[in-house]
Amino acid sequence: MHITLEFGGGLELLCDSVKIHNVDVELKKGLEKLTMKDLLAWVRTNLIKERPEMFMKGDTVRPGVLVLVNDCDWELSGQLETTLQEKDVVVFISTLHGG
Amino acid sequence: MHITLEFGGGLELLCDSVKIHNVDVELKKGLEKLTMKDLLAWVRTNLIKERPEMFMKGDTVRPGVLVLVNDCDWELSGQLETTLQEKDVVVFISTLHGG
Amino acid sequence: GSAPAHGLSSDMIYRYSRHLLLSSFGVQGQSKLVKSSILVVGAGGLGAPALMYLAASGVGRLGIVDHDVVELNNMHRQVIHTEAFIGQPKVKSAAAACRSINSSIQVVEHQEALRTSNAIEIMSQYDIVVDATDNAPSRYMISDCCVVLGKPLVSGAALGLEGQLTVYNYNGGPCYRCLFPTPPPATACQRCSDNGVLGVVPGIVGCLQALEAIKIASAIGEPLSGRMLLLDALSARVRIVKIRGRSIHCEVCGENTTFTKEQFKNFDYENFTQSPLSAAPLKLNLL
Amino acid sequence: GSAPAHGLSSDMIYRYSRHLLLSSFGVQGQSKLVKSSILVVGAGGLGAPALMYLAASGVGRLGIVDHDVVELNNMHRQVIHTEAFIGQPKVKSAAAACRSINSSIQVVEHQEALRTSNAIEIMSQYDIVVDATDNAPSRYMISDCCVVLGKPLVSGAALGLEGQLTVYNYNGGPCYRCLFPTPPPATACQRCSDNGVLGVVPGIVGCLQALEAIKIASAIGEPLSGRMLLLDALSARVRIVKIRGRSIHCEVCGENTTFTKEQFKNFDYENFTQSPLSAAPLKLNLL
Ligand SMILES: [Zn+2]
Ligand SMILES: [Zn+2]
Repeated sequence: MHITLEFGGGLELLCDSVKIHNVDVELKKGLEKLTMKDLLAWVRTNLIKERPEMFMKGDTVRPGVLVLVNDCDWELSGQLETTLQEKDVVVFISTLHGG
Repeated sequence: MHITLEFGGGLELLCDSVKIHNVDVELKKGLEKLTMKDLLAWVRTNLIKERPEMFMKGDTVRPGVLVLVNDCDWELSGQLETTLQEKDVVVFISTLHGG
Repeated sequence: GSAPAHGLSSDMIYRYSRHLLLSSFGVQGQSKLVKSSILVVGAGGLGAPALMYLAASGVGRLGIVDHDVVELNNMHRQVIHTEAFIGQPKVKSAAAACRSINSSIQVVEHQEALRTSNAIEIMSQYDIVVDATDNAPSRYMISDCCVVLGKPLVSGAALGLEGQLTVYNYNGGPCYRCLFPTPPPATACQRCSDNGVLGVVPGIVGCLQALEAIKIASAIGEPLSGRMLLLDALSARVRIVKIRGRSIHCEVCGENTTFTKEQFKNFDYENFTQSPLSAAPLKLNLL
Repeated sequence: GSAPAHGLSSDMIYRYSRHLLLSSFGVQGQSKLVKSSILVVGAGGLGAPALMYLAASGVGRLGIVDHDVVELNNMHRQVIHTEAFIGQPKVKSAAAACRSINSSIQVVEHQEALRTSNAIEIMSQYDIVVDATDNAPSRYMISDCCVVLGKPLVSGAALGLEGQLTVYNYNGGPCYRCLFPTPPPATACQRCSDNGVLGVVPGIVGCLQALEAIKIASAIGEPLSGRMLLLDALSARVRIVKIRGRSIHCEVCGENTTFTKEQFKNFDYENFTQSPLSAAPLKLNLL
């Protein structure tokens, strides 16, 4: 499944400072859908090059990271249970505090 | 066919100051596609309430109006010949000169 | 004779004529703005443009809170301050600039750090709060205090080449804690002083904060509540995303909250976020 | 000893430390900025923030063109000017403000209207041009002159509660005439002076113009060329759209163009657009 992943607010530093990743995520055998839970595990394994604790805590993102599926907070679509569609755009962005 | 139309840069004043119009445009009998040329005629008839010369000149938009189909200049998709799809977003925006 | 109901003198009518001409703003919008009061917390990178545009627009009473002094390494982004004010309190410098732009408004100087001990007293004097601070504990503290006092909060942030903006606690919308119930690890709380910021990025965000505060004060348009603006200056991209609404489980604004003014006063935000309210001095060893 | 290759004094290293800390900007970006020159045409609503942020950021030579004087009814949006300068030339007022923010840069005052007779001489002294004017003939004139001289043009506009921004004539991208080969009818050319503008809207656009000029001068990121940013302040929406590229048929920058400096000097932009280069005084009869 083709997904566009974007990292911002400093999270791009965890994946070679590349902000936009166009990726193909294979569905696990026997499964027909890809959830955000599956995607997070995939990102953790395939994209995060350093300090994974700055991206995840337990099986979800660390506090202070907003997750957006097609420009919409994943809280509104079921968080980890959100089902992804072909060509979805998923954004991980760390909240900023500077001024 | 369901189309979202947006007017900006002052053009909304020609349609009761409403910027966003969600409309259903019926295809002409015998035709299978809707082009920008058809849509302009439809807008001219159904939405423009005053000073149509501020919106169109001849069978196209007047100079100084940008037309965007799904956030892309219609010059890149064939101008009047652009074929529209269900749920397309068409923006008409007048260029501003103020500062 | 009695003053007209719109409260605008003939000087004001001339000064704000371009606002009055606007059909979607007009006399009514300006009149509301002149009667409104706005507090800007922080006279730094975000506060600089926010304060200048709020002063220029005619906000009736404009408060500034800051405890810092102007330094040369602020000047690349804090355009409200001039070199002549280096070493002077930022509040004094910013207030002088606001008054020089618009002598018809009231500018109030709060030359102190905002803390749980003074936040309620200061913030309760204003209709709207603009968070232009630079650290996580201040952001939690200001949002919590806005919830306790029932004030809308225009929140901006900038770091590096990115900016973020939203309106909290407005008209039933979410508060900062609804979005971020648990503070991020202290190592994720980067500051401009440690990580750098392109000066014009907080400029853009601060202007957008002024816009949202003006919209709320004058009751025009749709404020950026329940939505967040994300700016990526390097690629010139702007994303406006839909965020969650008020959380019924929120510890501060939720249905079963017991968070009171008293609890606010005793809450330890530095301990909660494991991060200090004031930035440490810069250690630059680049070249 | 000889100066370091980056051209930054120790004072500059301290002043710009938050820029130098940025990995995507750094010493290289600052060094390019300090060696660059930028001309801002118009010290009004767009020019005010653009000039302040360009000065603060450390552009080496900053030029200002304007023939107008500061008026009280400019103050709601032209935050670079203070009440003390009412009646004084905007160029003098803006230059004084830029110098007070950053005494280490060179600020050049061009106290005159930009016209075909002086545009080539003035604009050829700068690397980048920022169009912060308020009328259609000036926009055509500035773009054409940028094409003739091969300069990138950062173009912003604001009216009412809307703003527009793009970069013309950059790296093979389109010029103003590629987009608008035929001028709009004069009745469509609204000015702030006739139709009003919310002061902070040109503030946002002017900051974005400064950002794009800084990106071009320091060779970082992706400038907004071939794209246009559309801001709707009332609904807090931003759209960044893809626009056409350079037109091979463009009369000024196209393949078979014969547009020369000589033709530029003789071109009548007021007649072409049926619109004057300078705004008429405001006639306000609102209340
Ligand atoms: Zn809450
Ligand atoms: Zn061209």
